[in-house]
Amino acid sequence: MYYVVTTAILVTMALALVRALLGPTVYDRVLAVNMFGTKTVLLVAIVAFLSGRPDFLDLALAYALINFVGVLAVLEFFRKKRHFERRP
Amino acid sequence: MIVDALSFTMLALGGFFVFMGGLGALRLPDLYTRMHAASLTDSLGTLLTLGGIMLQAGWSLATIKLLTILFFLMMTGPTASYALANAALLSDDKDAPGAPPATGN
Amino acid sequence: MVTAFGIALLTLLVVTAVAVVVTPNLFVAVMLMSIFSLLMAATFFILDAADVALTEAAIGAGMSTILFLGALALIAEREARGSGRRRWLPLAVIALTAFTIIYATFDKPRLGDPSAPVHQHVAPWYLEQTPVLMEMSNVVTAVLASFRAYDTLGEVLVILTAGLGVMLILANGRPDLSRQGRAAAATGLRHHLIPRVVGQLLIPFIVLFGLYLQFHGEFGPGGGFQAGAIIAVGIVLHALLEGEAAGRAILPTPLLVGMMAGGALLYCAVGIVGMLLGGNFLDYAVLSADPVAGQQLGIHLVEAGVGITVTSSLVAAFHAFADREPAA
Amino acid sequence: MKLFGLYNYWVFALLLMIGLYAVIAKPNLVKKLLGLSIFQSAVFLLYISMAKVDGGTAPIIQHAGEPQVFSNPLPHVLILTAIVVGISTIALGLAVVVRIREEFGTIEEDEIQAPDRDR
Repeated sequence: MYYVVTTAILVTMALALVRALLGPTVYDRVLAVNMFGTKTVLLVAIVAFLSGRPDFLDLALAYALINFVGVLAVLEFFRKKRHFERRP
Repeated sequence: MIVDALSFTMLALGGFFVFMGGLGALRLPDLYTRMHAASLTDSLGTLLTLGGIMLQAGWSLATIKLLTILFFLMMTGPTASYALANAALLSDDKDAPGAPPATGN
Repeated sequence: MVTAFGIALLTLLVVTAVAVVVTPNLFVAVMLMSIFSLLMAATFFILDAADVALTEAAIGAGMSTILFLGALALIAEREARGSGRRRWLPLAVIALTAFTIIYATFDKPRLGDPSAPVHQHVAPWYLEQTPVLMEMSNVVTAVLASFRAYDTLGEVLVILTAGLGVMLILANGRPDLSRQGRAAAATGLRHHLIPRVVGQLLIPFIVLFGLYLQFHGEFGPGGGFQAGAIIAVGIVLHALLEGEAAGRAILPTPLLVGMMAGGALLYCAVGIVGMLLGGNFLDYAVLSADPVAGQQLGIHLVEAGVGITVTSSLVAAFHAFADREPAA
Repeated sequence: MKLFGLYNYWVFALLLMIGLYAVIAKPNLVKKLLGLSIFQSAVFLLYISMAKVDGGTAPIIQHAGEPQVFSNPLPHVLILTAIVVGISTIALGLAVVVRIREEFGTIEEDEIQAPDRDR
């Protein structure tokens, strides 16, 4: 069953990657990156559990915490760009 | 035995929702429908998958770590989706299809 | 089966890398690069490198994206089209080189071969001696901070130099911010209420997790490099949410520079104290009456130095980009 | 799976060359830096692949005295530090690119060199 879930996650990663490549808007790509992050957390959690080393769940925890900051950095980037585009 | 069956059901459903989310994010016609598919299934798939693993792990440090991961993902995932949708809506980017015209904001 | 997952991840990795190079929009390239880094970390994890995967997670998914976006906000984000240069020469060069390298791989031992020459040299000794000499379970931390401490000292000095370089190039002699620039630095993401509240809630957990990695590094995956990167992300998150000015206020520049130098100095000082006590440079066994306790003490101090320098250098690099406005 | 025993090294070769292509053929300086990161990651992949041992696990000893197979810790140490050094050097490169943009108004290599060529 673990293998089925892992395969589903990998296929989803591939689909999200296709969405990131196709675009068309920048928001689609950020969405794909965000999805990718969540799927990586799940993948790492399952593989950590499968390999019998649950102490490696720390890694998934690191992702769960860090992934969000990337999205905020993107927001700040958009904000800064808009802010200075209105410059006379 | 019952726990095994329950956890496998949860894992299977989790895998299914994760896959549906990916399919939705790829196939749906515009940004907002895609976002809706991706963010909802993200939360549900995560909940079910991590829940399935938790049932397998039983009461141990692993379960507590998994609960923490789940807590953070449940908190940040919807927030990230909200922030993204908000940014897309407020942007006067004409290439965001289906975006209503930005009103003075 | 796990091998098959690894192969799938590697294939996605190649596709992403091609897309990064081909796409004309630099923002898209940076987004794809962060996907690339997530894939890379998952690959490292499947290849049994937990510590490396943790570092790649903290650096690739967090800091690298933040720094690239910080720089892109100051420069144009589209590549100029049709620069009219001939493409066939570089393509021919890389095709030939790729063919040569792939041809050479047929002489390599296959993946995971236990009799490969790499595994015959010093690694078995490290694995055998770490529990005896240091009574630590994470061999990676032991090798990093004790057996190969010279090497790590060099790396810390490189990070210090790079951090100082970024500060000198960007922050020194910076033209004063315009009124608009000051307004941009003061607000940050304050107007995004929900992300702000959730982000503020997250900061203590990120820093706490970083400290956990710092001090738990000898028993599980972790250590100064990973901890430094994660704590830096926490501090940067505060600056993103509350505006650059508020972010700078919690770690003023003099303190930041002091931390950068202080971490590296702490590392050197541990080595010199060892010399004064009659050992070799960076030999920790003499730091305490009991050699094992001495080793553990030395590793703790050195890892703390690494963590301080990495945190402050990354935060300083972020501030250097964020505290600037795009050229007109 | 024997057939795929060298797949990691092939991916290493491909990634290395994709990165190199960006560095030598793309005129955009940020693109060059992205190519450099791909190039670096390829080298990381090579080292970590070499460290893998069949049936092994990450080199963190669980129960002392129990015989267990571990992957090679040495490449992990080298790459762990190299990742952090890599991001510091990329940051330095980005700082130089930002300064170039401010002085020359462009980050395309051929436009930067154009004034020199005319002389």
